[in-house]
Order: sequence, then C-alpha cells, then structure tokens
Amino acid sequence: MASQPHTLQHHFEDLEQQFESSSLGMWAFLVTEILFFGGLFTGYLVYRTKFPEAFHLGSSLLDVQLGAINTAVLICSSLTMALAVYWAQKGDKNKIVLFLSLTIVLGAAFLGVKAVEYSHKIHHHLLPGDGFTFEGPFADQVRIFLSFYFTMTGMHAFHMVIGIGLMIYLIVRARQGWYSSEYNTPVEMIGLYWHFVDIVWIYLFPLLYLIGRH
Amino acid sequence: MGTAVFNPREDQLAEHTNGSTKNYLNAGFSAKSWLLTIDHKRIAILYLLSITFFFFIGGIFAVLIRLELLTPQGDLMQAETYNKMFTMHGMVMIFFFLIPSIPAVLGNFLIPLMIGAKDLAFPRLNLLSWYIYFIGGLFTLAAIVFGGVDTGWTFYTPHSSTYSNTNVILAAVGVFVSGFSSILTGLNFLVTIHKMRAPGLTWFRLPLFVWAHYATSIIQVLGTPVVAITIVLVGLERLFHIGIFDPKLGGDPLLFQHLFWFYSHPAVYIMILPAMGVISEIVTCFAKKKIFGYSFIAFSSIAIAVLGFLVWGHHMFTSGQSNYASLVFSFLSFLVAIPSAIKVFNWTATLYKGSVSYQAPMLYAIGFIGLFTIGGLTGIFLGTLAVDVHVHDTYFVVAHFHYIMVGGAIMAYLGGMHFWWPKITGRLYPEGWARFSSLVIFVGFHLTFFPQFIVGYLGMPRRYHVYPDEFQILNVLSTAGATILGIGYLIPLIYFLWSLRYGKKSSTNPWNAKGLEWEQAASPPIKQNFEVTPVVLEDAYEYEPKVWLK
Amino acid sequence: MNKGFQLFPDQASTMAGQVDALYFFLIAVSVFFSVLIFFLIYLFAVRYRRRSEEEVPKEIPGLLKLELVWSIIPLLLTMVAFAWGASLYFDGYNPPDNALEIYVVGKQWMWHIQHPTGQREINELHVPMGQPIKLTMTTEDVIHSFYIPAFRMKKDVVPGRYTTMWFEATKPGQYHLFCAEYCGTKHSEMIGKVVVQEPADYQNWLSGGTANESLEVIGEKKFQQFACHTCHVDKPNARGPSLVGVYGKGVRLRDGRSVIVDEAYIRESILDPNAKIAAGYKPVMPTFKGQVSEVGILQITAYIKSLAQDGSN
Amino acid sequence: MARHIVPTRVYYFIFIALLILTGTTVWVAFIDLGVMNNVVALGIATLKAMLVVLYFMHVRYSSKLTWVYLAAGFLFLVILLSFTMSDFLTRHLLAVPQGWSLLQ
Repeated sequence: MASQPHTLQHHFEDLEQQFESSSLGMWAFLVTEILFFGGLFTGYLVYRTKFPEAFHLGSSLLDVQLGAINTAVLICSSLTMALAVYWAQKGDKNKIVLFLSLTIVLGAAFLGVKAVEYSHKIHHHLLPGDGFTFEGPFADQVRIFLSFYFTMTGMHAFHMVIGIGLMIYLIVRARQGWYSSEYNTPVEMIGLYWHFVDIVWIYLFPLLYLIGRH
Repeated sequence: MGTAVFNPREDQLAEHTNGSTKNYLNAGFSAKSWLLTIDHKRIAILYLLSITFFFFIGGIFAVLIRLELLTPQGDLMQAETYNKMFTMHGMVMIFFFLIPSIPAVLGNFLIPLMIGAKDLAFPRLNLLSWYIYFIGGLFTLAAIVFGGVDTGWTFYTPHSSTYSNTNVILAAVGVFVSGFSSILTGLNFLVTIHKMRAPGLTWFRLPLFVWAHYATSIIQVLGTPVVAITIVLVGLERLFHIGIFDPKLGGDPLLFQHLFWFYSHPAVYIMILPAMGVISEIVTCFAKKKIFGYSFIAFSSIAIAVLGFLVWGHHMFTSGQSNYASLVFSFLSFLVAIPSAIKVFNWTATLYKGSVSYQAPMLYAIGFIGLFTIGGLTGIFLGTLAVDVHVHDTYFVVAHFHYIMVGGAIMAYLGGMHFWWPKITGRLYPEGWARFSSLVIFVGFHLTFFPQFIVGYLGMPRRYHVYPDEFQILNVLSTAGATILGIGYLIPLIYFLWSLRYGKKSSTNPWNAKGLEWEQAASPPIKQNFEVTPVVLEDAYEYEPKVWLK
Repeated sequence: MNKGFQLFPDQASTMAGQVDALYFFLIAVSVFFSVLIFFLIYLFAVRYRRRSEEEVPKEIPGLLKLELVWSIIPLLLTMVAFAWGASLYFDGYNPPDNALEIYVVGKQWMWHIQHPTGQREINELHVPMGQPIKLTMTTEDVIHSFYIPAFRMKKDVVPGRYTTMWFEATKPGQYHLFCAEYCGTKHSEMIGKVVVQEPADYQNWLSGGTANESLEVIGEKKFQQFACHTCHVDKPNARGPSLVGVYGKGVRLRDGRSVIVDEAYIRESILDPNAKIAAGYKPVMPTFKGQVSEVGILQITAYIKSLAQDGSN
Repeated sequence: MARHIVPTRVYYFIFIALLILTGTTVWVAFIDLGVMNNVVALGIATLKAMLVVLYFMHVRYSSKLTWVYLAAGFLFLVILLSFTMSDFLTRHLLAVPQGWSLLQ
C-alpha cells in the first residue's frame, strides 16, 4: 500500500473503515436520490389519480417498443457494470476498463434512443411549452402527463450523463492502475449509483409507457 | 478520560494551549491554506464568516421591515419594495443563516473533536459543501442586486410560478444550490458519527450535541431533496408553462404546498435540533452535574426528526386541503410536541441539586429555555385546528416561529459560540459584556415579538405593508424591541472580534467541562485534533468522579 | 370596527366565543407550564448556585416514572386541545342546510361579492345578523384567503376550484375583511369590510340601491349569450343533456362512473367539457375557457340551480 | 478486506430474470385486467428493483446498517406519497364525519 499513498486518506485508521464510510455515504446519497425522484413520483400519482383517462391517452403517445428496448439496454448496462465491479474486486485492470467501456456504450445507446423519442415528440409539438398543441380531448391534462414524462425521463437522463462522466474518470484511473483487489472503492460506489439509475427507469417504464395499453 | 489529575497528556496539552506549538490556526497563513483547506475546523471558520455576513444582510432587511411597520401607512417604501424585503429577509435568514448556522459552524468544528476523530469522514466533500453554499449565496445575492424577489420565502404557486415578475428563477437557483450543501453536510455527519467514533465511544456515551446533529442530518438527507425537485418544477413552470402547478392549465396549486412543507416543516427542526444539542451541553456543564435523563433527551431528538416528517399539513389547515387530512395532521402535530417537552423538563431537572454558575453561555442557555418554552407552547395553539383557522397567516404565526427560530436557535447559537469560543480561538471573551448582551437580547426579543402574539390574535395578517390604525401601538412596541434586539446582536460581534487580539488566553478547559474536545484537545486544537487517538472509558458528563478513579 | 386599543378582538359570530374559549384554555395551560418551568429554573439556579469551585454535586440517576409523568400529562392535555379544536373545526367548515349562499371571487387585489338576489359588492359584504351565511369562493388568479377576524373564520380561495366557509353573525356592526394569503404587490390593500345588519336593515339594503337583476336572471342571459341553449334544451335527442332538475342529483357518465351535479362539476363542464361526459352524449361541446369569467360561471351556475327548483324552463 | 465477492453466474442469472420480467410486464400491459394492470406492473417493477438491489448492489451481503438506510429511504417515500394522497383522496368526501359531535 505504501506505493499508493492516495488509497488511504489521512483521517482513517484503515482501509476497512474507509470503505465502510464510503459505502455508507453512498447509500445515504442514494436515499436522498430516492426522495428527489420521490417528489416527482408524488406529483405523478396525484395527477394520475385525478386524470386517469388523460394519462392513458398521454401514455398511448409514447412508443412502447422503444421504451422496452431501452429497458433491455439499461439492464444490459447494469450487468456490465456489475461485472466491472466484479473484476475490480478481482483486481483485473484490463477487464475493469473493458466492462466500464461496455457500460458507457450501452448508456450512450440508451441516451441515443431517448433523443430519438424526444425529437419525435418535439416534432409533433408535444413538448410542454408555448408551442404545445394536442388535438384531442383533455389537452391540458395530456400536457401535464407529458410534463411529467419529460421531467422524469429528463432527470433520469441527466443522472445517466453524470454516471457516464464518472465512468470515464474511472477508466482513466483504472488505466493508471489505481484499482486493485485491496482498493476498488470508487468502482463499487459508482456501480451503486449506476444501478440506482437503472432502478429509477425500472419504475418509469411501466408508469409512463405501459398505462392504459389494453 | 478520567479526572484532570489522571490525564497523562496534560502537560502536552498545556504546551499546545499556550501557543508554543502549531495549532490549526497558525498551521498556515496563505489564502490558499484557507480556501482549499480540508480541515473541518478551518471549514467551520469559513462557514462562520459567511453566515455572519448573511445574518447581517438578513438583519438589515428585518430593520427595514420594522421601520416600515412603525406607522400604519406605507410611508417608508412602496408595497413592491416591502414585499421584496420580507421575502429576502426570510430567504436569507432561513436558507443562508439558520439552516447552516449551528450544524455547519459548531457541528463542523466539534463533531470530530467530540467523537475523537481526526476529521469528518469526507473532508473534501465538506469543503465542497461550503463552496456550494457560497455559490448558492451568490445566486441569492444576485437576485437581491438585480431587483429582488417578491414571492415570500414560501414560493407559493401560482404566484411564484406564473404571476410574479421578479427574479424568482435566480432566487430559486440560489435555494436549490444551497440545498445540496445542506444535504452533503448532513450526509457527512451521518457517516462520521457512524464510522469515525473513537475506541470505546459507544452510542450511549456520545455527547447529546452529537445525537442532536445525527437527528438533524437525518432530516437534511431525507427532506432537502424533495424541496430541491419542487423548486425545479417551479422553475420549469415559469419557463415552459408545464401545467403542474398552474390551475389555468389543470394543475393543482396545493400539490406545491404539500411538496414544499414536506421539507420546510422538518426544516424547522434542522434549525432547532442542533440548538437543543448545544443547550444540553451547556446546561450540564454549568450545573456541573451529569445531565438528567440522557437517553430520553437522545431519543427525543430522533423522535422529533422522524415525527417531524408526519405533520407538514398543519401549515395547510385553511388551504382547502381535505378536512380529514387536517384531522390527521393536527393529531400528529400534538405528538411531536411531547419530545420537545421532555427535553425542557430534563434540562430543568438537571439543575436540581447541581452546582449552578451563571457564566454567559449558561445565561444564553437559560434564555433559550425560556424563549423556547413560549415558542413551543404557542405551537400547540397552531396545531389546534379551530384556533389555527383564526391565527393562521397572522402575526401570531410570525411571533411563534420567531420565538423558536430567533429566540431559540439564535440564542443557542450565541450560547454555543460563547461556550466554545475559547476552544475555537484560544481566547476568552469578556465575561461582563457577554452577560450584558445576553440580557439585552432577551429583553429586546420579548419586546419585539410578544406584542406580535396579541396583534396576531387581533387579526393582523402577516406580510402586510399597510395595516389598520388600531394595530399601531403594538407595532411600535415591536419596532422598539427590534432596535434593542439589533443592538444586542451587535455587541457580541464587537467583543468577539476584540477578544481575538486582546482577549485573555484560554486554558485547555476553561469551564472544567467534560468531553473529549475539552479534556484531550488543546485550545485551539492542533491540526489533526489529537496527538493520539483517544480511548473512551466512561459515559458522557461524568462530573462526579467514579470511586475507582480516586 | 372598534378603533381603540384592545387585547382581544370583537366577538361577532357564533364561532367567535367558542374559539376564544378554546384559546383561553390553551393560554391557561401555557401559562401554567411556563410559570412552572420559569419558577423551577429560578429556584434551582438560586438555591443550588455554585458556592465553591471544588464542590461536586452528586449525580441523580434517571427516573423512568418521572419521565413518564411529564410525557403523559402534557400528552393528555394536548389530546383535549386536539379533540376540542377538531370538533370546532368541523363545525366551522360544515355549513348548515339553511345557510344563505353568497359567492365570492377574489382577484388581484379586490374581493368581488355576489348575492343570490343580484346585488354585487366590491370589498364589502353585507350580511344579516342571525342567519347562517355560506360563502362559495374562487379566484381568477392566485391564491387569496378570505379572513374575518371578528368571526374567527378564514379560508383560502384557490384558483381552479371552489372552497367554502360559513358563519353566523351575532352582532351588528362593521368588521375587518382581510386577504390573509400573500397574493402579490397590493396584498395588504386587498381588504374590505363586512357589514352585519339587523334583518330588517338588511332587507332595506337589499331593496335599496340600483335595480339589480338577480343572479339567476343574469345567468340566464349569459346562458343565451354563449348559446348554451342551442344544445342544452329539454327535448329528446338534443345534442346536450337537459339541465332542468339536474342540480344536486347524481348523473351517470359515459365511462360508467357517476357524479353529483354541483358547482364544481358545472364549473368543470364549462371549462373542460370532455372531462366528465354524461352517459348517452358525445364529446362535442367546445370549451369556454378564456371566454367566461369566474363570475360568469357563478351566474350560469345560479341559473342552472334555479332550473332545479322550478322544475320547468 | 474480507468482502463477499459475488460469483459472476449470479449476475448472469439475475440479468436473465430481469429481461424475462421486462418481457412479462410489456405482455401483461396489453391484457385487460382492470385495476390489476397497475398492481401487476408495479409488482413486477418492484420485483426487478429488488433483484437489482439485492444482487447487483450486493445488499443481500451487506451490513444491517445498509438495510436500515435503504428501508428509511423507502419508508419516507411512502410517507410522502401516502400523506399527500390522504388530502387528494378524501377532499371530496363529506365535510364532516357522520355523527361527529364530540363536545356539543
């Protein structure tokens, strides 16, 4: 360890304490994230209860196929992330880089599909705002549905962009040989973050894409 | 820890305290050594400077508000200006002074010292928190400089989201950003208290100050993100008319109030719980006696933090929310009163058969108990449904929350500053002036805010720029009191600064207090806090030496 | 409005005395606990003041019984306050059936008040003494709050929906009317007065003044003006459902649910006709959002209500 | 450090399960089950989330404290949801509970 002074910070007694602290800190952070998205879920629940038909109508404007593909893409990226953490625990530098790169590619693919979906909506004037038009009943309520759609998926996509940025950092550090079987905390922590982002999508998908399909 | 006689490191400590060796203050003098420090003690000083700045900004707004209300007519300023004044007063005081005050200054400085750690768990994150706070502050200052905001600190929709034509976005960004500072500080404390305690320091040996901060951190971590996303939605509503809060587009304005108060009610406990922690430390020290009902005080902090999340609807009894929801929220609001009562009774009982000395921190603490008791009891009025219908949004509410947040939190903050000033700076403040200022603040406070209970029950609504003539007498009293209060707050500022240069040098433990920060750390502490990691062998506040140590 | 200095506000409604009684109970409890704590602190601080630096007081271990006592007694007292306050609250927000209905529309920064007999007032509300009055309120813009301190009554006025409150005045006189929810620049000037009159004086006031048409007559004109009558006629095969006799009754909707026809449903159907369509009809009605004001909606509602009472058009 | 390293086959197994559950939830969405559609959709989502949390995020092998933090997060989310809904769901009921006259 002496060759890697950056691994144990000055104020910790040992690596065990440092890892446990980081892990607890990450979980506390994920708890705040639960509540952050929780505010949006609360708003969604209120309006879905108030305007069930409009929400069904709004949901039918979304593309289930693209949504389902994206769900699968994100699950794949969670797998590759889990494997990156696994190889970090084993201390295999090349495999860490490989699986992190795969995760980034899958994350970028997800964002690409999302961009396609957004551009369709914007093209059809379905972006809430001054240019919003919806020919059909419940125009206002459908707007509220789409507002939730854009805010929730937008927040989710924003978290993914941050996650990708963090993974690029990890790759740089991994190539410099920072991570070993003794010290791999950052990989594990960012892994937790990425899985959390996946979980948010696991809920967003049925709540936004799959209501009133029958 | 043992008694002073048995402390093997006493000589060493005295050496540090006499300034012959390095401490955290003289460890470096460059701007960089302060602005890029990761030492929790230096970061606490950074916070101290910035919150003092914001306290006086907020104070200037308060003075202008009180001057305007001296007469029933709006003769000092325009209605628009007045509305901006109370908005900025609330926003600056709550988000940039009260919420960071005790946690970010005293908590930051003391928690590692109290638990025998070298630093917080995440020192870099701690520094980042200060920068985030600072950036949030800059946005808020920008909102002030570019013409102010007039939404009230509560940002109620649809006024804030659609109708107001002031700098809502800038102010919202300021609050949003500073919220993350609060979250990260809370997160840092949680992990530190869990993982960084010295050997032997079990949960039930922790000082109550640490328990109180643990409870506070729970609220910061769980509550703040909700208000963050709510403010984002207000911003989106303003920019893109997304309809979520706009009734003209089918939205329900009460949803905003639910989301806002889910955080902003517990936020009151972010301000008062650390204050209670400070009082627990001071009372036990100046009664020279172990605190009465340690575990009840510890658990009541946690109970307040948890129950505090179940009562937000009591801000909405007249809002048009369901009467059934009001019923439930009212019931739960009464439950949260009990843990506060437990604390007050236990502090009082600690004095019984103690050895009570009246140094300035104790006077502030007793002042706190007095003001908090009144503030807490008037909270019962507001939780009572039918009475709240009458007094909601009147000066009764204004008086109530100032008794808690100014009478309570600031009194405790100042008490804590006096108590730990020797530890923070290595200097003693002038005792006579400190006692005098505590008295001035106590008197000025009552004169300012007690009349507001009366004028509130008479029906004077809050946020009124002009008001009916018959309320004038009480408003004049209030303004007179505010003058005294303002002077009371200036006195400590002056003598604290004076003492930095001319104050007597403090010994390691000027109060003969118990606790690692007093017994095992120099005044001011060395950079890494302790020479050796302390080992804790006894409970907190063992003022009576145990037989086996004699 | 008593202009002199006072410590307690006028009591001018049936609710005022009851709220004050509860208020005095709470003051008594508060004074008791404040005095108790202040006295004990004073007593202990003096009696056990530090006499020498060397003295070491004996530790007093925690006492579960004592902790329970000072938890449970305050809890019981607060439960009294809870039950008492809740009971009054439900009384205060539950109008009696015989209440006279008056409509209030808030607007930055004035109160617009409409009596069922057609009188309109700005920032003034005339009411008879001894008669329960129910206010049905909404606003054109932001949230306001209708507050009459002398009646101990307040209710927020929320855009996009109706809220209600009621009171029964007990003392003739003039009382403050305040907007209690911050509503923008001239919030503090959104004030007015409530004039409580003896029933006879109130009748005089009603018959005096400008010749007003009653609310339902104005509403009927609006009904024609917006061409509502072309579809909503009391004939078979009309494009819209007949509105005769529907007010206060249940109606089945297309999707199988049913609603009660009340002010809120009528308002919604005018502004968002497709939200809840009656069974057997098509979504063909256009929205009147932006064309009809909140006041106009209340007038049309009054007309529809009158159709329920007459039973004929 | 003696931390538990989850063998890769567990990850692959969970991965397959997640994909199957995603397929199922899409398939079920197109069958009319009335209110049960919502229950099933959220049930499957929760099952998926649990698999991710327990295995990908190693919570199954983590300390009690991690469980407590996670549980607290969800508990307070439930508080936020349920107390807010307590207003919206009961607003249109009677203004007064039947037989409410405690102190009259």
